[in-house]
Amino acid sequence: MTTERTAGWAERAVAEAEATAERESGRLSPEQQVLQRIERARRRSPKIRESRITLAHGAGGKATHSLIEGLFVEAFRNPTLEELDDGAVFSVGSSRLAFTTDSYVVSPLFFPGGDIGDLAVNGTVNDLAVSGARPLYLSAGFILEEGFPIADLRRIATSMAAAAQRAGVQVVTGDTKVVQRGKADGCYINTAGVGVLERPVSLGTAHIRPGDAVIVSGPIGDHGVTIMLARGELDIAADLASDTAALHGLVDTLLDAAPGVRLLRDATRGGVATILNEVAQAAQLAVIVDESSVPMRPAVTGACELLGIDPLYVACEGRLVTVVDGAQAEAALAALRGHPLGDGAALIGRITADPPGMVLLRTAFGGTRVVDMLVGDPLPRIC
Amino acid sequence: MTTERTAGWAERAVAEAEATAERESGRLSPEQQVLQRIERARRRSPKIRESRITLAHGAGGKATHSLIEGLFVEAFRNPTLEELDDGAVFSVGSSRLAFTTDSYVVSPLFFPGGDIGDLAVNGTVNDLAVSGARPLYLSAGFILEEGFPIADLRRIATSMAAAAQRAGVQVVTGDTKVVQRGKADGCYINTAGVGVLERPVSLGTAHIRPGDAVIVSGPIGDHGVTIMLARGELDIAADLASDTAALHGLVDTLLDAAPGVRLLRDATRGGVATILNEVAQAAQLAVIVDESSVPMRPAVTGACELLGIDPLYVACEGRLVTVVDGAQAEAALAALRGHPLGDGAALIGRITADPPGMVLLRTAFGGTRVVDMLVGDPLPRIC
Amino acid sequence: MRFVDEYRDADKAQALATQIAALCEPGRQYKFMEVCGGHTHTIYKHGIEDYLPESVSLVHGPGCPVCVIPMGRVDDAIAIANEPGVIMTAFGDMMRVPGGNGSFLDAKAAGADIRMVYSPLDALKIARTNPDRRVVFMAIGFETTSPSTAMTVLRAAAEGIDNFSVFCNHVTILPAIKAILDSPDLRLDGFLGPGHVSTVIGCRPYEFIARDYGKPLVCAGFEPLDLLQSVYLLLQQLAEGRCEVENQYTRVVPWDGNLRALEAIGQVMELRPYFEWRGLGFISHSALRMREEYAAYDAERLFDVPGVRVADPKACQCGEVLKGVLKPWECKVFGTACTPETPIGTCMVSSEGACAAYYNFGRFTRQRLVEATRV
Amino acid sequence: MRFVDEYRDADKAQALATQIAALCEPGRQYKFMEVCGGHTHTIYKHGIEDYLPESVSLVHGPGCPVCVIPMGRVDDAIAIANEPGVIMTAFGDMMRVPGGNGSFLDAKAAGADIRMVYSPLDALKIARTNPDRRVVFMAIGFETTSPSTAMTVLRAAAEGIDNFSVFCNHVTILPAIKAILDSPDLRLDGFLGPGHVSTVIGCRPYEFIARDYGKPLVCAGFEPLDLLQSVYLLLQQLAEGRCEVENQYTRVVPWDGNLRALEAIGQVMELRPYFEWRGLGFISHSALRMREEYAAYDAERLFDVPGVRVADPKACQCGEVLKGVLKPWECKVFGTACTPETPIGTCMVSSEGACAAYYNFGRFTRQRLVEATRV
Amino acid sequence: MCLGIPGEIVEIKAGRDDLAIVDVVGVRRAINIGLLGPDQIGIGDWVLVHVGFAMSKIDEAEAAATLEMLNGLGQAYTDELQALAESDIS
Amino acid sequence: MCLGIPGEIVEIKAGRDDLAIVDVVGVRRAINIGLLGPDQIGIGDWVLVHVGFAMSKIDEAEAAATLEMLNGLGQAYTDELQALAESDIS
Ligand code: SF4
Ligand code: SF4
Ligand SMILES: [Mg+2]
Ligand SMILES: [Mg+2]
Ligand SMILES: [Mg+2]
Ligand SMILES: [Mg+2]
Ligand SMILES: [Mg+2]
Ligand SMILES: [Mg+2]
Ligand SMILES: [Mg+2]
Ligand SMILES: [Mg+2]
Ligand SMILES: [Mg+2]
Ligand SMILES: [Mg+2]
Repeated sequence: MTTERTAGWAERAVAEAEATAERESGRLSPEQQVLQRIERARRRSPKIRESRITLAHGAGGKATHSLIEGLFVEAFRNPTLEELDDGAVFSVGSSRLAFTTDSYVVSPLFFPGGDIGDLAVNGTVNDLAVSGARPLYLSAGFILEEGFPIADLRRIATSMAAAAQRAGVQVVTGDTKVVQRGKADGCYINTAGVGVLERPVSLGTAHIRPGDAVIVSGPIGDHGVTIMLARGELDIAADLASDTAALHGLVDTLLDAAPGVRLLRDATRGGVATILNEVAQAAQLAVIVDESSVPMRPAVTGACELLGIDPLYVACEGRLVTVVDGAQAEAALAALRGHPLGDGAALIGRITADPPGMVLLRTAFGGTRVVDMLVGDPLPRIC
Repeated sequence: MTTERTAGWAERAVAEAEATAERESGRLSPEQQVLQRIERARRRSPKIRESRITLAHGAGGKATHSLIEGLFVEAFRNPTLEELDDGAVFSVGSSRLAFTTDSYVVSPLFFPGGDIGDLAVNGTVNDLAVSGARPLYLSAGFILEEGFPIADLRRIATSMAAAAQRAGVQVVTGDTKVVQRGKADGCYINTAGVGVLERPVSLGTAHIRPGDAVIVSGPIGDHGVTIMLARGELDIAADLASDTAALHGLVDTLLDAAPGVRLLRDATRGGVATILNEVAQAAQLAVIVDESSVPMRPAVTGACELLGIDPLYVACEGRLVTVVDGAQAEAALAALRGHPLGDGAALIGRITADPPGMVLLRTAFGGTRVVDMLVGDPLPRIC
Repeated sequence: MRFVDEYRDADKAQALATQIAALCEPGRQYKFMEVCGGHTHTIYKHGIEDYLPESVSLVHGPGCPVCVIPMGRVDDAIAIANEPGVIMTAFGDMMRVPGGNGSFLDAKAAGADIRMVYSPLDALKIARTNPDRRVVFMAIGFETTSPSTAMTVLRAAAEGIDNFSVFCNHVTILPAIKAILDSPDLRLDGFLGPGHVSTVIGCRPYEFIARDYGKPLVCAGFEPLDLLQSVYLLLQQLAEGRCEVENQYTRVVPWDGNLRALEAIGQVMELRPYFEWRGLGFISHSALRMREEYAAYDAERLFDVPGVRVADPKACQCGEVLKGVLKPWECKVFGTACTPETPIGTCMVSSEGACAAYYNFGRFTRQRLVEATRV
Repeated sequence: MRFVDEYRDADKAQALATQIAALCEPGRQYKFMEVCGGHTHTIYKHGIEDYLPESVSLVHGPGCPVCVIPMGRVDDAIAIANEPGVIMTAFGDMMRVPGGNGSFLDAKAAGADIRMVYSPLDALKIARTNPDRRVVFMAIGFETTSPSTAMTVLRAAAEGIDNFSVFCNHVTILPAIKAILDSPDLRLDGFLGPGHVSTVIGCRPYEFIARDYGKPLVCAGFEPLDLLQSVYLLLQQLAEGRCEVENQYTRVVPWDGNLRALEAIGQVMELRPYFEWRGLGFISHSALRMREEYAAYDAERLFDVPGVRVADPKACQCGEVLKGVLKPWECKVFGTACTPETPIGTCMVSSEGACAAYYNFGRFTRQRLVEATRV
Repeated sequence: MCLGIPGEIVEIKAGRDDLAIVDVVGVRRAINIGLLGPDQIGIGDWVLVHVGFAMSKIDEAEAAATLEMLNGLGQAYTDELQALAESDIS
Repeated sequence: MCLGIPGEIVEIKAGRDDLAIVDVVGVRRAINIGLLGPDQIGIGDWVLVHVGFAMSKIDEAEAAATLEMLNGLGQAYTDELQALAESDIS
């Protein structure tokens, strides 16, 4: 029996890095050299190293991005898709439309503050809203597990219908599949949504400038922590409820008050930190966040401390992150705070030029640190 | 120990039927009385008797219809949805759009003639095409099981991309979720599609008239039988391949040649028989089918005989069923036969006034019989 | 398909129909029972009755193996399926058969591991590949099917597979025919004999029907021309004043049956003293159980089953339908409480059941059907 | 949060920073090692270094319990997880730790049943509710964690749960500190002692560091002010020419530790003669194994494990980083071959590892970070 | 249920004289031929297949005879039609 | 990993003197207090929680003393600032 061997994957990673290493300029400081090396590694087209899908591929962090960019975008390549925005925007006739989809696989299906049904409506409505569209129509695709209680399905459909009515959208087409027991987890729902862009706003990371303000519409992490606790496996209880809500009305209010909105996102899987990293990397600007300004409920803080989780990466399902012309930050904040879904809004950061592509945090303690893309999977199936 | 009891559900069913029984008119013949009773029972709003989802709810037959009408339509009620067409049609600005969704849970994922990827593209393209729309954009929602080989996922994405290119559509937005091992079956895909209605045609069961012709675009059942055999559980082999194909080009050809097209359907889950029953019931007309005219490959016949399955209920994924003004039947047939995807087209039946709501078959043997909606689940997960 | 298509020829059918009509005595009504559910299915699937004159009617017999399973036995099977570690296997036809508390499909939805198989050998294969599970085969069927079950048990024994067992519900056709013949309100002119059962038992066992009850029997094949020809042969006997057992299905049925098959059954199974038939009640010596020697393969011995009889609802008139006293649609609950979706009586259970076949494929008078389809 | 927020006050930090600067001898460089990975995490998470003068640098020690697990032990654990019927349980931190052939996450994706738990008691609960499975707890951690494992084993024994076992990878901190102190190329001015380990072992065991190696040690808490104050206390000792073990974390750490916890460890576990630490190699008497008396709960005895050592790649310079000889970014593969996504060296494995903490939270010079965030 | 389908024996499994492959218009499946006896059956023979077992060998002569009888009945019918037609003409 | 969080004991489980409920700003979980001894701990006490076990009782006097020392250092700093400011004015 061999009693010692090497790890093939590690040897290959080293060899590969050496092979692709570029000569470093001698005039750079050691720090600059390292940063340059890291930048080069980060710029490399995303590579999927794993041979199998792991839970990390669904967590919204680096693995998800690698999968999307290295596999799906690679296969489907087209300019609309490559935007990788929350919704695709295109013109049909004289109208500009937004189109988006999400599947919902949350466990448990029912949780404080909502269920998979309203989540499935609100989530897709929100992706349309943050595309600047007025949400119009939804599709609903159900994948049901043999044995799923019909009473639960009725409850889910009822709450979808209520959420649709609140959001002013109609579920106009659908599909139902049943899979054998043990091939799903009760009920999965896909919704796709179509909306129409009626405002003249141009949203997108391309519009972001140094000096812009970063605003979040309310306390973060409620949804993710609620789901985590609702699973019961951690034996932790707290008085928390999901923040799931349709944000199109809040978006309307915001756009009325602050036409200088550069970008809208709903902070779902991957949380606020993931969105800010996407922003920084797409815009090649820095996002500087002030930790003490980030609104958070004490129970979210407590649960995250207990579990060693960073709340910046925890999902919300009813929180807007927006980048606004710095001059309109106050107007934007005031507008958000005047809306029931935005009364906890806060300015949490600013856009600066340097260091490009990075999110930095001014900690509540008065220190500074980097906030990078999430590696791994902090939370199981929260949407 | 009790050694005899009654079946509660059966006693209840009898009591319920008695309670809702209407007085029969004394002037009717015994046959008419029975038919009247049956009609009344059929007209009753669909009731879901089961307390749990069974595979029959996903089979496309009566249970599926009860679930859709008794639960989903009930919850989401709106005129567009209530059409229950393959795609929802609505106007945005000056354009008329079609919007549709389907989830694909086929097992196995790869099968002769295709895989879940091209199925997911073709199926949704077809639902747009049979709505009379030019398919434009697709969304793609993946639900992946932890452990799914990335090589398989790449293969699926590649064949989706190829199918999209063939169909002239773009996948512009997507979503990826990963569920724990044992909570899916490798890979489920939802696609939703948006298309634009550019032709002045009005399609729908409301346009169907006695004397119209019923045409199918090629041999039926190839897909369903291929999948059934590909599962390997039946130990049956045959030289068959799925008929999966995008039908929008064929639809174009048909509409050019025969503007008197009343209705288009793609014969998927539930097969040709299900579509014809939907037509008969919605139009309250009869469909009279000539069994010997229904095109079918010998191996499909053989497999169905061996397994005791009626091929009229077996799914296709690349076959059109169309109802055409009888006067244009020959033109429609000629046009379909001139297209590579329609070279096996055949006129299989006619619309008549009586008996309303029924599909009748003139058997190859020269007899007659009713072809009703499917009860139960003949085939496991074919799309 | 060879040996199939030749027997589905519409021209020959038309010719036969003329001959049949010619054989009918004017003013006389003829009632023939097709014993086998497979025949019932063929009759409706092909619309055979369209070729028969008004004066000839077919009565659908008790030979649907799925229909005759009493609800209590379904409950017993589900109780076994719910035991830890059990994989229940069954033919697809069994899945929707209701018991006192739902069907296999419902039990599966509620968590039992129940799998469809095409052959009992497939069930054995599942046992072979799941050594840590207990695999039970829900055996149903007449003499056509019981040899396959017996052969599978013998194979399991030969291979030493010890996690396979059979929940035996095999029935024998003759006692059921006899029960019908003994019914006081019966009026039949002859029988279409079950062709596939006869591949095993041959034609000789039917002789008592002609001899003791004075009813002719023609052992009939399953293609539509087979059935028409068999009707022709019955009418011919009646016209000629004969009363015999004849074999129309000679290409498949040997007069003496299949000895090997009978031996296999006899080796593994033995007659039960009595068994309940849904719709017909208890019939003596009408079913098979596993022999003591194969106790290790007998699910009835290996598992505790509730064994509670479930009575059919009072409204159910299956018994009368099975004996040919009532037509399916004459039953009060036909098409209302009792439909193929929610079959409350046995004849509505499978498409081989008289009521289900009539509901699915028939439902209209022949005349109306023929007129409607004459486009 | 009480006992938390008070120790995160920026104003007090500013005050401490001034005092710290005042204590530094002009021109002198100070290097202190925080032994514990939790400290490393706190330092970066809060940006504590922003309050330290250029002349004070912190060296990140070997106290990340996840990072020190050698790849071969991960392979062994995966081999156990792949045994039929096994449920492997582990803290979330373990899931991404690479072995010679991938991590727990990869093994899980490939079919192993591996579940995250918050506490070893949760693993025991899984064993209780899955009596037909064999539940193994992947035990890792220093003296902070080993009492919990020991208590869980004692509870399993008390309850007679026989399908629970522990794959013991507990390590002890002192031999690792000693190994670092014995390294010839080391240059350290003092230690920030591991506060939570000390709740169990107390402060007395550190005395040899001051006595035999002449390095002061301050047992430090985990809030940022705790760490700043501990640095202040170390600098004060140096300024005053003292060399002692001091306890900054008095609200939590009793000088004599937790006797009950030490007893629990001693009852269930015993020292191994040697154990491999990733990045540091084999260290004598540096880890625990299950005692013979608890063999029934010892996964290492219950399962056959490959026991193959997996060597770190040659390029890996973790040893130097752990001893404070190199800064993380001075390693040739830092940020290229070795990233938190694909950690080829131990210090990149968990966010408590020196390289990962630096990569995730640091990466820029303090000065650049501070300037950039001064919006 | 008592469904029986005619199929042609196209292969007998080596070393397992109770296993054969049947072909039904191009559809193939392994079946058990143990109920027929190993010598009774060969490649090219047609059998009736039920739940994976060959129940009976199809007797081609008998099949032909049945068809002939049907043809005969058909002939009688044709003759009659002819007679009718002729009588019509006459 | 060595993560330890202060929590307040809000309940001790009846009949299981090694089980207690801690509260961390409104978040509750059952923990094992067997490492501390049954008499040492009561409702209202604060403990350090690690992997579901209370590792140590938090000593409020010591906590106060530490804070006082920190305040003292802060005071020294404020004094210094003050001194600086005063020296400026003068
Ligand atoms: S309708 Fe139902 S209850 Fe009545 S005879 Fe037919 S099967 Fe029996
Ligand atoms: S970069 Fe990687 S290999 Fe190099 S010292 Fe850090 S962890 Fe070790
Ligand atoms: Mg979004
Ligand atoms: Mg989306
Ligand atoms: Mg979304
Ligand atoms: Mg659909
Ligand atoms: Mg989402
Ligand atoms: Mg369709
Ligand atoms: Mg659709
Ligand atoms: Mg479709
Ligand atoms: Mg998404
Ligand atoms: Mg489909």
